[in-house]
Formats: sequence, C-alpha cells, structure tokens
Amino acid sequence: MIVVDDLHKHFGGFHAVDGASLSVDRGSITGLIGPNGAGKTTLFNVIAGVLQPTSGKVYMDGEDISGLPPHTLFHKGLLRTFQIAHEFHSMSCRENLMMVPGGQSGETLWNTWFGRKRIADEERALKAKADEVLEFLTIEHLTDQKAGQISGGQKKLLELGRTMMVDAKIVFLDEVGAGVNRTLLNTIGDAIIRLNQERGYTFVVIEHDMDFIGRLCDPVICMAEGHVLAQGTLDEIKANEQVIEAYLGTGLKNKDKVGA
Amino acid sequence: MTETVRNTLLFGVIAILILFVGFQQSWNSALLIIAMGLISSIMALGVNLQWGFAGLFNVGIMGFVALGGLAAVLIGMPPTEGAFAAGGLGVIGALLLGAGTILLAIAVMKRMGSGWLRNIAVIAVLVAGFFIFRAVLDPSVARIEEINPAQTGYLGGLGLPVLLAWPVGGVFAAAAAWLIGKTALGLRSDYLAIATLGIAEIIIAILKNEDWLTRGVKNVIGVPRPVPYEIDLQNSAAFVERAAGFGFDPVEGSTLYVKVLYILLFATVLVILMWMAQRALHSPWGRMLRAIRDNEVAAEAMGKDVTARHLQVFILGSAICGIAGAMMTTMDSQLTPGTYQPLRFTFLIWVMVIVGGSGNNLGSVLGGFLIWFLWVQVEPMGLWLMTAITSGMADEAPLKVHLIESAAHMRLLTMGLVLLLVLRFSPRGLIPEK
Amino acid sequence: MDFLNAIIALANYVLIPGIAYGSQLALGALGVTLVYGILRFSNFAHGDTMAMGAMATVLMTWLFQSWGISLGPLPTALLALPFGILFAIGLLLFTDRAVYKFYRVKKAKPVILVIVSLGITFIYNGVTRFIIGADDQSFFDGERFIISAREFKKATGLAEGLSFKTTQGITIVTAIIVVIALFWFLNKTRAGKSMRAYSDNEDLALLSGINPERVVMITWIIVASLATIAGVLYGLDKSFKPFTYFQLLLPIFASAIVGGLGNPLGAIAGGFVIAFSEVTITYAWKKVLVYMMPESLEPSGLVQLLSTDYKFAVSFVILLIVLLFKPTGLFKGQSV
Amino acid sequence: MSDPYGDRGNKDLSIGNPKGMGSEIPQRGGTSFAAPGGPFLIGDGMTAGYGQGPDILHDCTIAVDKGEIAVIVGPNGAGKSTGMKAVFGMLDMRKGHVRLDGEDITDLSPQDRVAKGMGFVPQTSNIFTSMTVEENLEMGAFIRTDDFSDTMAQVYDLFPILKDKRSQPAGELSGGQRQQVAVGRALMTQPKVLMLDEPTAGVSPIVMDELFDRIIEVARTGIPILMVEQNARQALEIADKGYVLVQGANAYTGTGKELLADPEVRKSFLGG
Amino acid sequence: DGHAKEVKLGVLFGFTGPIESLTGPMSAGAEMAMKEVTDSGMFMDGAKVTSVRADSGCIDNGMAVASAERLIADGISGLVGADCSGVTGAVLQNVAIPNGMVMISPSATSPGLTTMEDNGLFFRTSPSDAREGEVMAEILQERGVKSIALTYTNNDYGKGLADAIETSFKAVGGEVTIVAAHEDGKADYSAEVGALASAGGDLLVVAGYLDQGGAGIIKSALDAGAWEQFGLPGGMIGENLPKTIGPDLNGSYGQIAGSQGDGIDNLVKMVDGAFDATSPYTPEAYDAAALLLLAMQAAESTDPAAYKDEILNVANAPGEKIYPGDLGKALELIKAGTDIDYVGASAVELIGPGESAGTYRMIEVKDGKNETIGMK
Ligand SMILES: Nc1ncnc2c1ncn2[C@@H]1O[C@H](COP(=O)(O)OP(=O)(O)OP(=O)(O)O)[C@@H](O)[C@H]1O
Ligand SMILES: Nc1ncnc2c1ncn2[C@@H]1O[C@H](COP(=O)(O)OP(=O)(O)OP(=O)(O)O)[C@@H](O)[C@H]1O
Ligand SMILES: [Mg+2]
Ligand SMILES: [Mg+2]
Repeated sequence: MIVVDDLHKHFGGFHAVDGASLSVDRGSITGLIGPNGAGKTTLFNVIAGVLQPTSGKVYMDGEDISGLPPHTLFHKGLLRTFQIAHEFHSMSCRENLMMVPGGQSGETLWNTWFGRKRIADEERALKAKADEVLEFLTIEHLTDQKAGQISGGQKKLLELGRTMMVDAKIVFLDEVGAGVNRTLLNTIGDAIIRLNQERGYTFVVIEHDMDFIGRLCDPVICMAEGHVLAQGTLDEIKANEQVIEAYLGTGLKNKDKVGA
Repeated sequence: MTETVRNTLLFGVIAILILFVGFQQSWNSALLIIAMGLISSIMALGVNLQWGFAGLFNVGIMGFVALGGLAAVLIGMPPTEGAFAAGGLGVIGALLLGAGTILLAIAVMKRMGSGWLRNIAVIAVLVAGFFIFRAVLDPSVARIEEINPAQTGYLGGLGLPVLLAWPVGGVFAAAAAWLIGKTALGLRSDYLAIATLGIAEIIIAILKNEDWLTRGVKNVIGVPRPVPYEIDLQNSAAFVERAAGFGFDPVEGSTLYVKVLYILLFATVLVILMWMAQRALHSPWGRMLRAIRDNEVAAEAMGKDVTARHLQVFILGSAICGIAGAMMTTMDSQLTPGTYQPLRFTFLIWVMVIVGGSGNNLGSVLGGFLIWFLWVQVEPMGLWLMTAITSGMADEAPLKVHLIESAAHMRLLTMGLVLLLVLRFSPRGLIPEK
Repeated sequence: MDFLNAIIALANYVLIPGIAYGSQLALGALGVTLVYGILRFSNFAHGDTMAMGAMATVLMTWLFQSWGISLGPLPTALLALPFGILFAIGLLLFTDRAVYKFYRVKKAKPVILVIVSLGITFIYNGVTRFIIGADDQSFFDGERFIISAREFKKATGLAEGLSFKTTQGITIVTAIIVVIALFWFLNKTRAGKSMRAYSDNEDLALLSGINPERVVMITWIIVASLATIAGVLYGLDKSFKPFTYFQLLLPIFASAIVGGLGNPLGAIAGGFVIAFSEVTITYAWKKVLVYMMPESLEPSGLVQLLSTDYKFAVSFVILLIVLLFKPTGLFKGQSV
Repeated sequence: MSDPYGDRGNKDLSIGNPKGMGSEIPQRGGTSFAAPGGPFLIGDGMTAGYGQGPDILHDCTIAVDKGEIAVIVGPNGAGKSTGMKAVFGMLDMRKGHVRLDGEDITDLSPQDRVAKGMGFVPQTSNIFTSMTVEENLEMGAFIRTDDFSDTMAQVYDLFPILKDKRSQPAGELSGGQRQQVAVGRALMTQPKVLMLDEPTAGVSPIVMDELFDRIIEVARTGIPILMVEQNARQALEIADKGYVLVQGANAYTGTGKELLADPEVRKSFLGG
Repeated sequence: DGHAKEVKLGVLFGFTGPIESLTGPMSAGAEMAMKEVTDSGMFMDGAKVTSVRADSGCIDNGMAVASAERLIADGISGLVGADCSGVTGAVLQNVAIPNGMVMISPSATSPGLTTMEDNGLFFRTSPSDAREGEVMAEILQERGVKSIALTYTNNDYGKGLADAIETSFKAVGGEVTIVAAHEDGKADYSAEVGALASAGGDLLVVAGYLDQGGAGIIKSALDAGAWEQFGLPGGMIGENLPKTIGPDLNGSYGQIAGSQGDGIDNLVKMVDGAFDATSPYTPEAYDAAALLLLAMQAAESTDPAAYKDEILNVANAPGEKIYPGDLGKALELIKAGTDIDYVGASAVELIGPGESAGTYRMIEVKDGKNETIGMK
C-alpha cells in the first residue's frame, strides 16, 4: 500500500534518512524499530509531508505522494499521531474529535452566514459520531473536559480517536508507548487491533517496547543509520546479529551487584 | 457578577463618560467621540480577528488604513481633466510592465534549476524590468504632475459616490494583505510582524511620494461626503425650521445632524461586521481556527490547510482595517498621507485590542471607545490636573509654567499607564475571551 | 588621479557615513537582541531607554560644562557617560522590579511582555519630554573632526575631500570594543555562561543552581549600558531629540532581525546591512561615474536607482529578501 | 482560553523567543533548620499542586536512604513527576515537609536545595541544547567553587561516548546520548542525592540497559537514587524500595521484589 | 479683575508630534499678542483676552477635529491654527466651516487650501510659496549662483516651496541639479547628502525646518564637506540654527517674510528672551492672533460672522502701518475710525482668498547671527 523508494533526508551535512526502501502491506500492522537517531521519526515526517525529502519517492496505492503537504495526505486517508501528544488543549475532547472530518460545509465562511440549517444538521451527525468514538475508547466521561486537562495516556487515546472520525486507510503511530503506563498501553494496543480488524486500518507503529511490538506487529522493520537493516517477523528480527548489536543489546550486566 | 452584568456595566461607564463630555463640553464633542469610537472599534475588530482568533501579529495596520484612505480618493474625487489623456495609459502600461517583470522573474525562478546561473538570470530580469518600468513610468508621471500642480497634478478619482469607496478600501487592503501573506506566511519561520511593519512603511512612502496617484504630501482636500454639508443645511429653510422645532439653532442643529448621520452609517457597518464575525466564529469555521491556534502541526495533520486559513483570516482582518480607513478618510473629507504614523494607527489600535480584551469582539468595541475617549480627552484632563497641582504656585513660577506646558505629553504617559494597569490586574483585557 | 577622486568620493559619502551609522544601529540592535535572547521578548522600549540614558548624560554634560570641566579634544559627554549609564541601570532595574518581574514570575508568554514594553515606551517617552522637553539639544564639544574635508583636500591636492568626524571615530571604536567585550563576557565568563544557560532553558538553569534574578539583573545592566552608549553616541553625532529615538527603533529592529534575532554577531552585521542598504541603493552614482568614465560616456542623469524618499522602504525590502532566503537571519538567530 | 498570560497561538519569531521559557516556580526564601532522624531524603506527607490549581499530591510520602535505589511507578498523571518536583521545591507545597540529611528544607528555594547537594534530572528538556556537551557539564558544576576537572573526568569515564562529543552542541545528540548528558550534568554537582525522572523514556533497549547499569554503579558509590520509571519491571528489579502512586497518593509500598510479586500491582500498573 | 468681559481665542497647535519643538514658541507668540491687547485696556471696552490651548497632534486629523470641537464648546471667538496643513484642512472642513468660526493659520501653506470653499472664514499669515520662490531665485541670481541642489522636508510646505523655487530659478536661467525630499525626525541623513552631493551644484538650498531634518541635512553636508554655504528659506531662519550648527554656517544666506525696520525686531525686544521669537512661524502666530483681535475691534463684535470681513481691511493698505508693540495704538486708531494696515512681525499682506504675500528680508548669517542685509 505504501512504498518508500530509496528515500533520503539530509539536515545540512547530516543524513538522517539515508536511502531507506520499504513497503507496507494493506491491512497489516507493521512495526518500525531501531536505535535512537536511526531516522524513524524523520522517515515518518517525510512520508506524512511534514518534511520535504531530499531525494527519493513515496508511493501510496501506486500514486506518487512525495512532498505533498500533510493536509492533502489527510484527505487521501493517510493519518499520523505524534510522539508527543498534540491535542487541541483549549477545546473539549468532543470538539477535538468534531473538528477532524474534512470538507465540513461549516468551514466555508459563506455558509456560516447563509447556510445555518445545513451546518446544524451536519453538526448533529458529527456529535453523534464523536460520542460513539469516545465510547469506543472508554473515555466517554471526558466528553466535555478540556483536552489540555486530561492525562498523558488519555491524550494518546484521544489522538487515536481522531483517526476514527474519518475513514482512514493508513495510520502512522509514533511511539505511542513512550512514557505510557504499561497497563494503559495494553488498552491502546487492544484499540489498535480492533481498528485493524473491524475497520481494516493499516498501521505503521514505531515503538521501543518489544512486548508491545510482539503483541501487535507483523512484519517488523528495523532501521539503523537512516536505512533498513532488517525486515521480518519479530522472532526473525530478534535473532538477527546486527539488530542485537545495534539495538537490542544483551541485557543488564551487573544488576545483582547493587545494595542490599 | 455575571458576565452580562459586568459587560453592561463596562459599556455603561463609557456611556457615562461620553454623556459627561456632552454636558460638560458640547454634544458635538460627544457625538464626535462616538463617531471616531465606532471607526476605532472597527479597526480593533479587524486586528482582533487576526490576533485574538488566529494569533497573527499584525503591526502594519497603518498601511491598510492608508490604503482604505486611498480608495476614498480614487473613488470619490472627480477625475482631473486631461490627466488621464496625458499619462494615464503610460502609467497603467508601466504598472503592467512591472507586474509582468515580477511574474517573469518568478517563472524563471521556477523553470531553471537552482544555481548561480538562475540567480543571475533572475536578477538580470528584475534589473532590466525595473529600468524599462522606470523609462515608461517617469515621463507619464511627469506629464500628469505638470497639470496645475498647485491644485491637482494627479490623476484624480472616478467621481463615483464615496460610499462605494468603503468596500473598495476593503478590497485594496485585502489585496495588499494577500501579497504580504503570500510572502510572510510562507516563510519557514513566521515573521509576519516585521513584514507588516515594513510593508506599511512602504505603502506610506508610496502614498507620500507618488504625486500622480495621491498628490503626495500636498494632500487631497475636499473628498465628497455621503452626508449633506452643514452649510447647505443652514441655508435650507426647511431644515432650519425643523431644527428650531427641536429647539436647536441652525448651526448646532446642522452640525449635530451631520454627525448623527455619520454615526448611523458607521454603526451600520460595525453591526454588519460584528454579525459576520460572531456567526463565523461560532461555527465549525471558528472551531477550526481555535484548533489551529491551539496546535498548528496537529491541525495540519488533521487535514486543515493552516497556511490558507491564516491567509484568509489575515486578509479579512486587513480588509476590515481598510474599510475603516476609507470611512475615516471620508469623514475627514481629505487624504493626508503625512498623518499616517505607526504610533497613532498601529500601536494605538493595539492598545485598544489588548485593553478591550483580545479574542472577544465586544472587547474590541469597548477598547475602541475607551481608548479613543482617553486619546482625545486626556489632554484636557491632564491640563486640569496640572492646573490643580500648581494652583498654589505663583503665576510666573518656572515650575508651574513647565508643568502646564508638559500637560500635552501626559497623553502618552496615560496611555502607557492604562495599558500597564489593565495588563496587571486584568491580563486578558476588560472583557476577556470566554 | 580621477580614480582616486572617485574612491574618495565614494568613501566620503558612502563608506564612512555607512560605517558610522551602521555602528550606531549595531549598538542599538545589540541591546534589542540581548533582551530578545535572554529575556525572550522584542523590547519596544529600547529606543526610549536610549533616549532616557542619553538625556541623563546630556544633563550631566551640561553640569560639567558649567563647571568648566572638559576632556580637551574629546567631548565632555564621554565623562558624563558613566553617570548616564548608572541612571539607565537604575531606571531599568526599577522598571524590571515594578513591571516586568511580575510577568516573568507568572511565566507570561513573550507576546505579553512585548505589549507591556509598549506601555513602558509610552511612559518613558512622556517622562523624557517632561524632564528635558521635546526640543533639539546639542551637547557636543571638543574637536569636531579627525580629518576635515578641507584639510584633506589641502593635504592631498585632490578635488574630493574626505572627512572623518571625531564622533564617527568614537562610535566605531566603541562599537568594536563593546562587541569584543560582550563576546568575551558571554562565552568565557561564568556569569556569561550562566546567562546563556538561562536563555537556553530556565528550569534547568535553576536546577543547576543559577540564580535567575541575577541573570536578569546582569542582562538589564548590560542592556542599560548598551542603550546609553548607543543613545549618547547617536546624540553626539547628530543631536539629542526625544522624538528621533522612537523613530530609530524601526531600523534597529530591522538590523537585529536581518542579523538573526538573539545573535549578537548578527546584530552587528544587521546594523551594517541596513545602514549600507539605506545609503547605497539610493546613492546617485553620477559623481563617481564622472570620475571613472571617459568623457564621452559621462552620464547625463543622476544614475540613481531609487530616490532617497524610498531609502527606508529599501531597507525593509532587503529585510524581506533576507528572510525569504534565510528565515533565521544572516546568523542563526535565537541563541546568545 | 484559561491561561491569562498566554500567547494566543502566536509563533511570530520577530516578537518573542519562546524557547526554554520554563515553568512557574513559587517564590520562596525561607531557611532550613535541623530535624534529625529519619531517612536521608524524605518528602513527608506532601500535599501540593501547581499555581492556584487543585491539589495533585495528597499526603504522599517518598523516601530514600544512603546507597539505595528507590523507584516510583504508577499510571500516567498519577503525580510521579509532580512528587519529584515537590521534593525539589519547584511547586507550591501546601502541606508536608521535605527533609534532607537531618535538615528540614521545606522552605528552601530550588537553588538552595542544589547548594545543599541535591541533583535532579527532569523528565523533559533536561539538557542545554544550544551549549556543548562540555559546557553542559560545566553548568552542572556551576555552584562548585573548587576544581571540578576530576569529576568531569569521572563522568567521561562513566559515559565514554560523551568524551568524543564534548565540543558538540548537546541539541545535536540522539535521545539516549542526551539522557547520558543529563545524568552526567547532575553528577557534576557531586550531589548527595540524585533524582531521575524517567531517564529511559524513548531510548532503545540497548541504551536502556546501559543507563540502568550506570545507575547501579552510581548507587554503589553510596549516593541515594530516587527514580521514576515507566519501564517498571526492569526498574523494580534493581530497586531496593518501590512506591506505587495513584492519583497523588501512596497506593503500594514495598521492596522492588515484593511489588513485582504482588499480582494486583502487576495487573493494574505493570501491564500484567 | 476689572475687565468688563472675557474674549477667548483658541490656539490649536501640535503640542505633541513631529513639530512639537516648534509649537511652544508659536503659541507663546500668539499669546503675547493677546496679552498685549489685554494690557492695553483698549480692546472692546477693556475686555480680557484669554487663550485656550488644544493639541492638534499635527498629524492626527481625528484628534485635531476633536480638539477643535472642544474649543468651540469652550466658547472661543476665533481660532489661531491649526499648524500642519493636513489637520488644518480637516478642522476647516469639519469644524470651522460648519460652525462659522474664523481661523487664521500661521503655518499651513498648502495651496490646496486656497481653493477650498471656505465661506470667507479661513486666512493665513504664512507667506506664499510662489512669492518666496521668486524672491529666492532673484537672490540666488544676484549672488551669481548658477546651479543649486535642492532638498525639501517631505510635507506640503517643503514640497510647495521646493516646486516654487525650482520653477522660479529655472525661469531666471539657473540649473537645479536635483530635487530630493528628506523626512523630518529620521535617524540619519547621509543617504540624502550623498545623493545631493553627487548631483553637485554651487549651493545647497534646504527648504526645511531649522529644528527638524533641515538642521540634520546641513550638519551632515558640512560634516562631509559637501557644501560650505547654504540657501536658507524662511523655515530655516531662526536663532537656533546658528546656535546648533556653529560658525560653519557663517556666510549662508536666505530670506524670510518680514517687514522693513521694526517688525520682527520689535517682537524680539518685547519677548525679551522669554522664548525664541525667531523660531519658525512664531511671528506669524503673533500676527494671526493680532489680526483676529483687530478685526473684532473693527467690527465691534466678537461674532465671527460679523468680523470675518474686517480681516482683509485691517491687514491691508491703505492705512497706518502697525508693527508688534503697536497693538494698543492700533485699537485706538480703529476706534477713532482711522484705517490701519497691519504689517506685524511677518509683513502680513493678505491677497486674494486670504493668503499672505508680503515683503521679504534678506538674511545672511554673520558671526553666528542672522543679519538682515536688505529687503525684497
Ligand atoms: N531538524 C533536524 N536538524 C538536524 N538534525 C536532525 C533534525 N531532526 C533530526 N535530526 C537528526 O536526525 C537523526 C534521526 O532523528 P530521528 O528523530 O528520526 O530519530 P529516531 O529514529 O526517531 O530516534 P528516537 O528513537 O530517539 O525517536 C538524529 O541523529 C537527529 O539528531
Ligand atoms: N505544570 C502543570 N500545571 C498544572 N497541572 C499540571 C502540570 N504538570 C502536570 N500537571 C497535572 O498534574 C497531574 C500529575 O502530573 P505528573 O506529571 O506528575 O504525572 P506523572 O505521574 O509524572 O505522569 P507521566 O507518567 O505521564 O509522566 C496531571 O493531572 C497533570 O495534568
Ligand atoms: Mg523518534
Ligand atoms: Mg512524569
């Protein structure tokens, strides 16, 4: 569904993404792992249109989407969440969801003056949908809470919820797990799996927690120094020497030497 | 205290202040404050739209207001006889050439691969275009400016009803805003403030120096009015009779009548703009703006075209300032490019927005009235204060003379104090955003 | 000979005034840039701070002159400068206490501080006029020229004169000294490093044991000194007049931004870019060309790109072009 | 908008420089006094909140003794970071006391606590990005008047990669390296106690193991370590003492092993 | 205090804004005339004349109109002002004409105001640009100046004067190498001086204000050694210029509207150093106030509608010439029914629609003093 072909992204002299090529299958949950600074987030940003590629192409369903701005990609069904939650902090959780769908007639100035009726109808439908999503995420008690005042994990759920307001084709998740309590992370994982199975979303997931990756992802892609190091099931990856050396390591060396 | 009560009280205070002026000084003064307060409110409304709702810091209000003023001249003034024949076509041709040069440069920029060759080509196009532009423009301009320079010496206007100039002023300002927005909002870092500041200065420089267009510093005097002239009213028996019926002498009756007419016109514009702004803001469009303000990156990722939205708001806000500018020039009956100063037309409007309460349209109206009131009434108050302070001193005491002469400077000082006090004790303005 | 004359004409009317004006702008821009970098806001009150500091110096100079104290060939104002600086320091520290500190403690966003500084501008402005009046005040004394055009012509026998004023000399020398001192201070001393740390990350600076109030105090002290020096040098070179200091704010900001806001090196570069763009783009090249060209090719017109009416506009166009291609300014902005 | 001093979403770089503005910190200028007994560092019965806001911590107690590693775990938004900041005096403490080495330091400002020997690595923005690695370390030693080149050498020994990157701006480092700089900076203070807030968030497994190794080494030198972790299972494995915070209050306390063994804790807080 | 009644005159100048440094002496000048009239005890059976000041902001139409309304509300009988042409036009159209108030501006020179339909209410004591241009051209020609560079302050006064000088000088066969504007109150004038110097010319004529950019230009030009002599139109003639520039100005010359003999000297003597009577437009302001009061006396009424037609009569010949300090005498003469010709400090001669065209004094700076070297 997504094909990345020999992508490069350079910051000055630094090659953050250095010839990455990979593909993502429709309906899969693909994991993306790699050491810090491997270029994972940069790769996401290039695919999602936040950064312009230095060279190389990105295709979605055979169409060249390299360098398109994020809002255009959104309308093509490509959505992403952020490593650090990007909620609209002064708006309620419901509003956070209601603002998502594109092409609302109330977003045209003319209609706000002379098309009140149509807007009212649309708003009613949107509200119903937003409430449904909040329920799905089990945070319906936060409906009217300002999004700036909910906990970090709940913000991540809300981020996920935004992708459910439209018919997304593919969703990029950047470290949903970092700093999130493991129990909550399991809930998020459940939500991802349900979306994948019930709605047919394709996911690409960056994560450093191998348990989480193991539960969700097949296949797993490991990046290092800006290019793809290995690709396969998690077990295959875990057995890969290079991956172990660059990324996984061999565990604590002196954990029993401490104190009492 | 509920919000409504509080707001009513605040507006009540303004009303009392104005009534006080009416009783103490004259109703003409009071009505004049209302009329200018309305215009100020409209400007503040435009800035508030940009700042309060989209976080765009516009420090070039002066330029947009001045463009509105230009519209009043170009629409309202009669055309100068023979001026168009003398150089009108030349000027238009030159302007088209200029625009063509820029388009050509952009085309070259887009077509050629980057590198020093492209830079040289672009510069060459621009320089050559510039000289051709000057070669066509200068003689035409000279011919236009030769026509009775003391009285005209410019192209003149279209001689249309001056009310038409108000929307046209909005369009002029919008066009300039589009240009600024396209450049500045497209910069990787947002440098809108300095861009607007600079372009406003450029607009004023053009108005001051392009005599063929605006008579430059020689000012255009006698822009037609949308309301009757007092003198005509005073000479009309019917009016004098009616005024007498209300107990006014002809002079007072006519001056008040004209001001009331202006106030009605301005109030109509303000009400329409308020209605449009409020409706837009309480709709998905407004929600989208709030989302963009909260988090641009996320809004972009949620499919909202942030740059286009910013551009739209920036254009709308500037257009409102342009409309207000045209209204002001209409009321002054003259265009005086030299009067456009950042202090008066940019920073003062900002004080109105901040003191009134940014993000709240009612606040802008309040700020517009309050600050305008202070702007024109602080001087007599300061004088009064200084007289009170120095009442014990001998008439010729140097300190007394100095203090009384400094009374005029109290205005700026008071503005500063009001601003600081409001920001200290009511940091979100007198009528804060909900 | 003609070639020499052309060079001298260019130096006299473009280079030397450009350098002197550039130094003046640079000194002003340094103050603006420091406040931006460390205290995080664009300080609209800087122009009027310059006016206040210069005013104190002017008053002090008059006092000295009335006592008959002078510095010989150098202007007496230099002797009064330290007092002006002290006054400005007192003023800024007081303002900080009374106004800015409140917002700093509340972690008000920069934009609020910008508006607050606008209020301060109004107040300073009123106070300056109240104390010294709105008129032009001249307080220059001592030797006016290092080289005057007349002497130069006599000495060299050239047709063109070259003049170099004492104030221009002092301005340039001071600008160089101040910039070097500031650099040394910021990059090598403990206090300077603590200022950079504070500007980088306030909370972490606190966690490292840096006293933020001290950093702020040092910043204001430096800014007050810079503002007074800039204000006095400007006043010596032209004349002291409260109204122009507010007007000076615009080119100063343009300089700071062209150079990259928050970057002291950038402020210097920006000052010169703005000064030279004002002087060169509107310069009429006729004189130079007449010397350089063979007689048959001598220009008939003025060979002026734009009339001087637009000199101010030109500096803004340059500013926009720089930002279009280098959004962070000539030197990377926002770091001290 | 609730924030009266906010910027209305303005990003205009020509008017303000939003970088590294920091958070609202209460002004206090009290003194410390002797309060002997108890653990080396204890935040005792802390009730605290931000600014005028509601209480976030409710009668919460956190303590650590010499040579120990104490780990705080809990759901997101439980108040773990808030607890750390409260111990460091960075927010409004409404009830409770903080005692360090037999002294009550509740009324001291954060700077004074640094001077008393506390070192803290916050969860976010914990390095000076525009300064070089070496300058970052120097800033760590800001309050020291003695020669700190020895300590610097030790830090470089501990984190050899930093020695290679000593003159590179810290903002150009990768996530894991940044965490090492942050910990190194805290060590430069020669703290009597070290507090770390999620030092391993977002770092790759190999770096995480490395960091835990270093932390154990530091603890072995006798410096008590108070640490917040979401990688709770690894952290509790090396912990002498564990706290589970829920909604700002102590929910479970015990040794690391005990907490790991408790099925309730595992299910609700450690992800099964 | 013994005065039968009080007559108020409005003084509407820009006490703040770009010409704030000029308006102090201007208003003092106007008030000097009022005091003189009051002290004479001859005015309207011993009426007292008081001045009501208001700020026009010089460049703020809105404020100026509001201030003017306030003056009207205060019950003024005549208006001295406004100062800058922009606000003068605004006040004239929106306040003076509707309220039938007579206004005499000492400084608004814009020719646009001349053709305004003003109902005979607007006058000015400032000299006419066209006349001054001719005078200047003659002086230049007499001194053998072949070519000039010309710079003007970028407002209606500077622009109008520059146009007049350029036309007149070209008409007598002179060459104008460049005409460049300068803005008042700017930080630096090296760009302007650079362009002017490059264009060259025997003399630099500075049609500006001595307390504003004009002084800046001269300083800058002297510093660069571009010119050593300057042509100084009226706005540049005043005590302050030789004071600020110093001995380098010696030898520069120009002209200012003024009458032979007593005129300005009387005023300077009367002022006795209390303010700078030679500051631009200060004599004109004195004359404006004096004219208003004399006309009132002539009409024996303070009603503008009644006395507006008397202004031309008292200002112009025939009649006995009146100079500063003679106001008491003038009032007496008027009462006695004798015709007067007010000359005043700036040689007032009102022609056509209320414009001044007078005689000019040729000035040369000698030893740091402006000296009158002849009349034109
Ligand atoms: N704007 C930038 N300018 C310069 N270098 C950058 C920039 N953004 C990222 N980099 C560098 O590019 C490299 C890749 O960064 P990226 O954020 O993609 O890593 P990552 O794989 O997501 O790491 P992590 O797991 O820590 O999130 C890093 O070394 C980083 O320092
Ligand atoms: N600066 C602040 N101002 C106001 N409230 C805050 C602030 N920081 C955090 N909070 C609130 O305090 C509560 C506790 O936050 P805290 O950061 O201590 O949680 P945490 O346990 O560290 O969570 P996490 O594991 O996500 O880091 C949360 O509800 C949060 O919204
Ligand atoms: Mg990443
Ligand atoms: Mg935390």
